[in-house]
Amino acid sequence: MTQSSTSFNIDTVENASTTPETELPWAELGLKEDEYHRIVQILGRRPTAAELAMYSVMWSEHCSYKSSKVHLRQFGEKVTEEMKKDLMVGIGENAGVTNLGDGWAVTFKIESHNHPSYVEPYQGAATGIGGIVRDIISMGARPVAVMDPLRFGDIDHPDTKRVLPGVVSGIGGYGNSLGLPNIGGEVVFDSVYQQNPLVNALAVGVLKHEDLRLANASGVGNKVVLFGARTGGDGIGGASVLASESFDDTKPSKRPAVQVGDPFAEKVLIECCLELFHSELVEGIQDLGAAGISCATSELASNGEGGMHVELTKVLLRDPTLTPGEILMSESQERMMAVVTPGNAEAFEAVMGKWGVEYSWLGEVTDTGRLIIEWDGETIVDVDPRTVAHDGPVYERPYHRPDWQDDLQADTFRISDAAADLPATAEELGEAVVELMSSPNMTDVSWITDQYDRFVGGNTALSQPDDAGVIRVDEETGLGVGLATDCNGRYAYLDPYTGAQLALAEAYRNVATSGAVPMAVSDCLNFGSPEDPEIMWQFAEAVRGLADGCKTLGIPVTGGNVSLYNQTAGRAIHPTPVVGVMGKFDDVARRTPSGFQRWADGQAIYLLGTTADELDGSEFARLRGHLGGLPPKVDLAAEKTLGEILINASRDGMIDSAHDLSEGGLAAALAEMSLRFGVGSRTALDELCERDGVDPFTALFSESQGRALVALPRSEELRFTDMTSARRFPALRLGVVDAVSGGLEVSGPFEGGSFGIGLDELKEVWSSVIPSRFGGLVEAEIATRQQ
Amino acid sequence: MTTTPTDTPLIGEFTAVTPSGPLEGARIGVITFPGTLDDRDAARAVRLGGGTPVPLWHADQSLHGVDAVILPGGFSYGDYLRAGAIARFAPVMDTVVKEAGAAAASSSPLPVLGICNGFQVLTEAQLLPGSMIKNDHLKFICKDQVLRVENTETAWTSQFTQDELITVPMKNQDGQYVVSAEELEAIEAEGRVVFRYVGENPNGSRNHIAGVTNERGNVVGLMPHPEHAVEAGYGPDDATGLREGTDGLTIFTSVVSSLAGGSK
Amino acid sequence: MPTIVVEVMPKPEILDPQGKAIANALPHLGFTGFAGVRQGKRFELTVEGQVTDELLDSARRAAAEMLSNPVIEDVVSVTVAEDI
Amino acid sequence: MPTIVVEVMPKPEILDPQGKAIANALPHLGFTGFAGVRQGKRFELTVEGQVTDELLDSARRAAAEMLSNPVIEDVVSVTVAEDI
Ligand SMILES: Nc1ncnc2c1ncn2[C@@H]1O[C@H](COP(=O)(O)OP(=O)(O)O)[C@@H](O)[C@H]1O
Ligand SMILES: [Mg+2]
Repeated sequence: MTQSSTSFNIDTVENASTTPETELPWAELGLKEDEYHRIVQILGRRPTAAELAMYSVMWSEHCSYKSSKVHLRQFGEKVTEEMKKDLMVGIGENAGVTNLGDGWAVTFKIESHNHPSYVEPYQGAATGIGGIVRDIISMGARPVAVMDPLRFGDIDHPDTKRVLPGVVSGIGGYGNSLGLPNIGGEVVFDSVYQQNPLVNALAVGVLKHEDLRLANASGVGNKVVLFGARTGGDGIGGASVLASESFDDTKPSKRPAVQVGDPFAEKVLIECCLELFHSELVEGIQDLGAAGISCATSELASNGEGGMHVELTKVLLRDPTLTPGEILMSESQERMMAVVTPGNAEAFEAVMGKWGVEYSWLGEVTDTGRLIIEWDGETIVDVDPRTVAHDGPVYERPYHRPDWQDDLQADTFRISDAAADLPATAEELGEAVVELMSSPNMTDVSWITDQYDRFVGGNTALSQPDDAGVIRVDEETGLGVGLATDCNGRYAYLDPYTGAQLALAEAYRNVATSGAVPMAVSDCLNFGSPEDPEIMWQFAEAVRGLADGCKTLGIPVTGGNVSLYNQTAGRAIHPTPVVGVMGKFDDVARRTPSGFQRWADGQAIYLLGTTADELDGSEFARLRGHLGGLPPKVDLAAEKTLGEILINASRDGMIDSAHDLSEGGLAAALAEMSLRFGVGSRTALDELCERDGVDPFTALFSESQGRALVALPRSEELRFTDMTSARRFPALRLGVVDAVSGGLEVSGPFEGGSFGIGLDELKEVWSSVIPSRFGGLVEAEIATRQQ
Repeated sequence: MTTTPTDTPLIGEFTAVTPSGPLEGARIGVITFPGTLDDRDAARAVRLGGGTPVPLWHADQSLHGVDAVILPGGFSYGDYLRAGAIARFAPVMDTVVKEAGAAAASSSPLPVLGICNGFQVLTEAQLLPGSMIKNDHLKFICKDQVLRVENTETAWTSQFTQDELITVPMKNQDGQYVVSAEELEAIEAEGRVVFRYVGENPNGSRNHIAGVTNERGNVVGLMPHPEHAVEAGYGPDDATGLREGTDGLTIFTSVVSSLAGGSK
Repeated sequence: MPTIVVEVMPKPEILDPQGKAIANALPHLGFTGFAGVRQGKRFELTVEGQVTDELLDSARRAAAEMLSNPVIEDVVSVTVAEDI
Repeated sequence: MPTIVVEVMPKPEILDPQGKAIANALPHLGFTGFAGVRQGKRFELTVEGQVTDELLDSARRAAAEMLSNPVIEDVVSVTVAEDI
């Protein structure tokens, strides 16, 4: 493409030195005055327009973590040597890498694309998948699966009708086209997410140890290449604030308001990168996400020998009117930057040719310690790359516990009006179970997940609705991984420290329930504005809780993402620290499914763990319109023991299904295990109520942690209970699987003695919640959004 | 430039079932277009079926002497324009059309199976009648699908019994099979419907058609994915449990044995 | 039946992956000389009876509010074609 | 840049699920009076320099052979628009 460099008023370094008085639009670019002065101080002169562009995007909250950094350090500090033993790459790189053994490693990470998905649901969600997958590729890994933790406003709010279908088809449209099975996620509805939906995306990849690549530019004289899609005005905003850079008469052309993803380009990029890794053609590699070329050049340079020289006119453009500053800031998708030895350049070009990927050689690695960017031979950037990539501002934002927190915690469910008329008789309890299962947060999400490919790749051993997504890594040995993401924002709102640990505990428990040994954590911290000291307190508490929790469980945080400013008109979302846990299977054939098996008639059902009166923040309380009190207690030692039991039971083939207890408590877990394959059960609450001193209502709906249900053949009962008693872990035989009755029958010390719910009837209400909202009209919406 | 892909799968090797005896001689090509997704899965299925998968590259005209060809699923060229529309112009397709199409000189023309996107490519290339449009509900849908095998004469279905019911995963957005009234009549009259959806029509396809064959019976298109139902633990659910279904494997053992049996 | 034709194109500054893929494929098929391709949509709304001003106005609003996504697309034209 | 516009519509006898869904939704959004909707495609092929007869011919062939599938679609028109 022909590009003219003459239509810009090129602000060179020389020019900057001689025109110190020139005003630059630093405020419009989001920099604070003192930040701008620091840049001037670092450079010893005013920045050029291009330098200002780089610093402004790299020092943004999103790229610099300036509000969160001081807290996130704990993830590194609260790590023991023992926790690090399988960690090949920790926090700081594009994604953490964990050793799986047998020469295999796994990398995974969660990221948010919240605001873009609110503006344009389809493309926002699609490019969210695209971005996280590129992080995974840049570690040298083959991406093998994605997950999508989602949160929307009230299910009946009109805006949810606009946002949800678009987000879901965007995630499907992009992920399906990449050939990545979707193995799980979350769907939560709560009015606090209206106007601030949370679209988080997790990607997981696998690699052989020798394929590991890092983002650094080493080897003086090595060449720097940009490849993939062309650079357009994406992410710069509707109008260019750097318009002052342009002095020709034609108005600067419009810049896109949103980014459109090209999943085909990304799929080709994946295969192309894997071939590069396999043929050992790249020394270092970096994906281009937020802050595009600014980020890639400054990070590669500062992680390597420290110097790089780039000629910016070499960048292939989609929009020839882009100014140098805009090129540096552009967030166009589906691009990568790599460092290649001169000797490999030809082979590199051959791989590009084979896959039909465009590329351009931009410059080379130097030993000057400077990042020099030229425009047609004139120097427009001359900086120490560390000052751009790593020395951004760090804020110790003030924080304090909200004054209302005490009142909130004092307002428990039991003393509230919501507890006035609790179900107590057989009939009332039965109705309450049905009501619970038709809550939007408990309902069948297959209307959503059926839009995602779960088979592609042929290695998916578990996916929704099981507790964890499970992927086989090695086809010969069955070595594999299980992953789950979780967070209950209501718990975190009641107590952010505990809430974060509960998110961790649940994800850990889900992974262990499937039979995998938990190994590593990635998190996506979604919060309101850090400039509000109360929100900042929520953030600080959540991070502290998560870091402490990881230390207790002995699994390190390997990476993650922070999303702040999720608030509108002063109304913030619940603190939502989404936690993803990855665990390992020696052989995924051992994975434990969550549903009662069709052939399991008569198997014994055991409840593991203890039930206390813990309804604050529960799904049942939500149904009654109440939120207050303290979240369930967290006992990570108990979670660990429970995990060991579930993992051993899976490894030794003792149990045939298992499901953890979380939202909705025992009632939900029993119903879900039955709904999976339409296999019923007969259970009795008497012993449980007596042992734990709870009433039948509490037994069914309390959300006490550290619990799971398992079903096992009678021949295994003795071995199993020996194992639980050896660990002094409470295990109670609750009843049996009933594959004949087609119903859920529960008896206990309540009026009427027992209630039964037909599975057909239950399934009907449980599975119609989402389709009844998002049918018809929505299809037309989808129609016009499709190609 | 030689363009046969050299990459070995990074996710382990294909499950090791060493082909033996006469079967191992069945070499089945699996074409990769840019954007193809299920090529590894198809190759694995061939191997599990006892044959030898041979990777074929879209830009290479040569079929490297394979005995049969599979066009796997995916989103070739992003399914942009129309599903399969750009892929059908690939150089390898010229050879496929030559060796498998109506004008193929051989008395036993090349067996070709197009799965999902591969089926769409075959209709775009007019090796098979009709075309595929968006599902009537417009959404991408991934589910376990029951099919009836109605034609057991093709190389790909010879080991099924007539009207056998099988369950294989289905996953697509443009899976609604349409064809002109006259052609539909001909297809039905000549018994060229190979697979039919059982139960509720999942996408609005004419006459519930899930798979068809050409007049000579060597080219078969199938919308659902048999290659995702070849290994217990990773397939569709069946009566024995979660993901245990392997009904799709018979497609691959069929072709391997009909090649070995000298029907080619 | 009289028909109102609505034409919608991706905004010029927005990436059009479909157009790009087509543009890349054309030369391979021997169609050279095209600098770029963009793909949009064409809707035909049929009308029973006559196309009144009111109906045309309604079509214009439908084009802006439903048939196009204003964030990434422009309505190129809304015209009446008597005899399609 | 001069542009060649190619318009493609689904054949009348072929079901058009997208058009149908839109037609069903229109009245719910208050757009009444439309008997049916069909959704097709519009391509803009830009040309550097002039649109020669040769190029227009090439566009016509591309429209027939690639931009449309004759089994399900008709090429409605191939026209030159000088100033898009
Ligand atoms: N957006 C989604 N995408 C894919 N899978 C999902 C999504 N939301 C929920 N799931 C899956 O549905 C199942 C139930 O979800 P959830 O109730 O949140 O599980 P749990 O309580 O065990 O964490 C899980 O398998 C989960 O992975
Ligand atoms: Mg769970």
